[in-house]
Amino acid sequence: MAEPDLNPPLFDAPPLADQERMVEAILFASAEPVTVAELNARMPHGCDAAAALDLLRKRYEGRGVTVMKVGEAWAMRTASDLGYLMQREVVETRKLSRAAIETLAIVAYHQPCTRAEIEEIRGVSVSRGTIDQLLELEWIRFGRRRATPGRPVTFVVTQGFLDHFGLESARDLPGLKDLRAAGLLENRPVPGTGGDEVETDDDQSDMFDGEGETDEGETDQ
Amino acid sequence: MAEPDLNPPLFDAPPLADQERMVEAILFASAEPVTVAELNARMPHGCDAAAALDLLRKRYEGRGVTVMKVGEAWAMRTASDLGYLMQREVVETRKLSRAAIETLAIVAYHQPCTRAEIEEIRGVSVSRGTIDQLLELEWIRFGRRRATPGRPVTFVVTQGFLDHFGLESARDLPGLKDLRAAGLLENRPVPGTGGDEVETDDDQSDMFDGEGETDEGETDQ
Amino acid sequence: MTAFCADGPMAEIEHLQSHVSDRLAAEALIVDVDGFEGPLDLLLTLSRTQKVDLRQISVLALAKQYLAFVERARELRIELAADYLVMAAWLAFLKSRLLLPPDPEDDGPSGEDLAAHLAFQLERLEAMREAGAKLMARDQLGRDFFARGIPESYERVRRVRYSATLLDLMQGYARIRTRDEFRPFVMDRQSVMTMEEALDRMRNLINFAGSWTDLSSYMPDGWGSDPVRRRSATASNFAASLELAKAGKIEIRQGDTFAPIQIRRRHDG
Repeated sequence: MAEPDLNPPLFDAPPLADQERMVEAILFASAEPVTVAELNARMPHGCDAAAALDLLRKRYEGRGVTVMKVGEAWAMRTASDLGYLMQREVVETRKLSRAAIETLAIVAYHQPCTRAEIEEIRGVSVSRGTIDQLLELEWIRFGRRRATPGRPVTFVVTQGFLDHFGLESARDLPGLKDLRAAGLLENRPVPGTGGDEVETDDDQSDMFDGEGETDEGETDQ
Repeated sequence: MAEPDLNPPLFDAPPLADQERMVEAILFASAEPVTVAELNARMPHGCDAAAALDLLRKRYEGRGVTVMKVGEAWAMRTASDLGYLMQREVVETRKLSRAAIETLAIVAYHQPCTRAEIEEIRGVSVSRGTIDQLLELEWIRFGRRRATPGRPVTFVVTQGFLDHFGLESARDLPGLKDLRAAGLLENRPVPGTGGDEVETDDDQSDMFDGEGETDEGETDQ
Repeated sequence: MTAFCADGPMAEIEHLQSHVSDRLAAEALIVDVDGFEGPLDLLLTLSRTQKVDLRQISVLALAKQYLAFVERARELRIELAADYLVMAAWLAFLKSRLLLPPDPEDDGPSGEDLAAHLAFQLERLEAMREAGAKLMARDQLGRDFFARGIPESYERVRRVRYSATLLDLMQGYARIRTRDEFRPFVMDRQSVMTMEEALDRMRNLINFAGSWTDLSSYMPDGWGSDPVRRRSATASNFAASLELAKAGKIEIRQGDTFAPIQIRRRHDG
C-alpha cells in the first residue's frame, strides 16, 4: 500500500496474517491455478496478495503440500516426494486358464510346435488370446518357421519359462511314463463320463474362439 | 507404536513429523473425507496416522484451511469465515423443497427412521421423488430393516450429509439435546391404538392412524 | 362456521373479535390450499393464529378453525384431497368428545388424550421444521466452506501376476494325453457342423424355397437322430439363416416365442 502513514485509508486492509489465510483458502479451493492479479481481485480492497503469497510459500516449505508457480499462476500441490502415497500397486495373482496351461504344456512337450499342431493335440482350436497371453508372459516365443507349405510359425518355450518352472531344459520335463508313475495319469476318464466334462468345457471355448478374453473366462481370482 | 525401545522393529516407521506430512498430503489431495484406517493403509508400515493427524489438526488451527472430522473420517476444508472469497467456487445446487428439508431433518433426528414414521410426523405421504432426491444427494441411505412386521426399511444420514453440513457426527445436530429433553424425538403411539396393535374399538382414530401408510396418492412438490 | 362456543363468555367475546380476522385468514388459506403439505401442516398454520405456545394451544378452537376451513372450501367448491377430509372427520369426532361428557360405556381414549396427542404431533412437526431450517442455515460444503478444488485421485495400479506350477503344467498335459488314449480328437469333429458348412448347404437349398418353410426342415440327413449332432446342426442352420437374412437373400419369421422359425427366399434378393 502506497498510502503515507499520516493519511490512513478509510478502510484498513486486513492484517497480513489474515491475508495469508485468504490466499491459502483460495488456492486450496480453486479448480485452477490462480494469478496474483486474480487473488487481489478476489481479496478485500487494499490487500497485497503477493506479500501474503510469499508468507504462505514460506509456511509450506518442507510440508506435505507446497505452493507452486504454474506459468504465471499459483497453485497448491502435494509434495512431489509423497507421490507414492497417491497410488497403490495392487498385485493380483491369477491362475492361468486351463486353455493356457494346456497350450503351454503342448508347446513345452512338442516344441517347436505350430498353432495347427497345438489345435490338433488339444482337439479344439486355440484362441489368439491364449497365445498372446503366453507370449506376453514371455513363457513362449516364436521359433523358426516350419519348412512346410504356408511356412507356419512355430512356438518354443523361453528361458523365462524354464526359470519359472524350475527346469534346466525342456528335455527335463517328465515324460508320459513318468507322469503315470507319479500318479498323474491314474485318473483315466472313462469315455462318456469323466471325459465328457472336459469335452463340454472345450466345446465352450471352441464356441467363443477368437474372442480371446472369453476363452480366459475360467480364470479365478 | 507400542514397541519397547529395547526391541526396535525391523523397519523403523518414519519420524512422526514425516508421518504428519504424509497425512497432510493425503487429506489435502482428497476431496472426500478419509478414514484413519485408510490413512494407515496408505502410509508405510508402522505409521500411526491418528497421532500424525493430531499434530496436523493443531498445525492447521486458525488457518485458512482446517482439518475437520466427518463421522469416522477426516477432511481438509476451507475455513467457513472465508466463504465470501470463494464465490467463484460455489456450486449452484437445486434448492431443496420444503418436503425434502423436513424429510431430511426427520431422518437426521429420528434415525433410523422408516418411511411410515416420516409420514406420521409430517402427516402426509412422502413422495417417491423426495426420498429419491435425498438418496441421490447421498445425504440419506438405507439403514437396517426394522424388526417389526413387514420388516420395513429404515433411512439414516450419511457421511456425505455430515460433510455437507460440517457436522462431526449426528450427535452434533443443532438442538438435538433440547428436542430429546422435550420428548419430541419419542415415538408416541396414537392414544387408543395401544402402541402395538389390537384395540380397534376406536374406528376413527384407527382410520387416522393408518392414513399415513395407506394413502400414497398425494405427492408433495 | 358455527357460532357455538364452549369456552365461556370471555371466549365468546374473543371469538367475536377474532371472527373477522379468522374468516379473512381462512379465506387466505383457501386461496393458497395447494401450498400446504397435508392436513397437519394446515393445522400448524391455523394454530399460529392463536398466538400461543403450542403447549398451551386450544385443540378445540383449532378443530373448529379447521372445520370452518373445510366448510368454506366446500362452499367455494374447492376439491380437497382425501386426507384433509379424513382429518376433518377425525377432528369433528374429537370436538364431540371434548364437548360431550364422557360416555361411561366407552373405554376408548378420552378426548383430552386425543387432543394431547394432536398437540404433540403439531409440536413435533414444528420442531422438525425448525430443525430443518437450522440445518439449512448451517455453513454448507460448496457454499460456505470448500473442498479441495483440484483433487488428486488416488490410483490403484493393478498388476496381474499369473501363477502356474510345474504340476499344473504336467496335469494339463496329462489331461490331454489321457483323453487321446481313449478318444481320438478327430472324432469330435464328426458331431459338429460349422456355420460355414451350414451356410454352403443353405445357399444351394434356399433357391427352392419360394414359400415359407420351417428352418428345422433344413436338417441334413442323419443329423436329426443324434442329440449332439442335432444341436450342432440346428445352431449352425440358425446362424446361417441369420447370415443369409442379413445379406438380404432370405426372409425370416417366427409366429410366437418358441414357435417354429420359418424362412423363404426373398424374391428381389
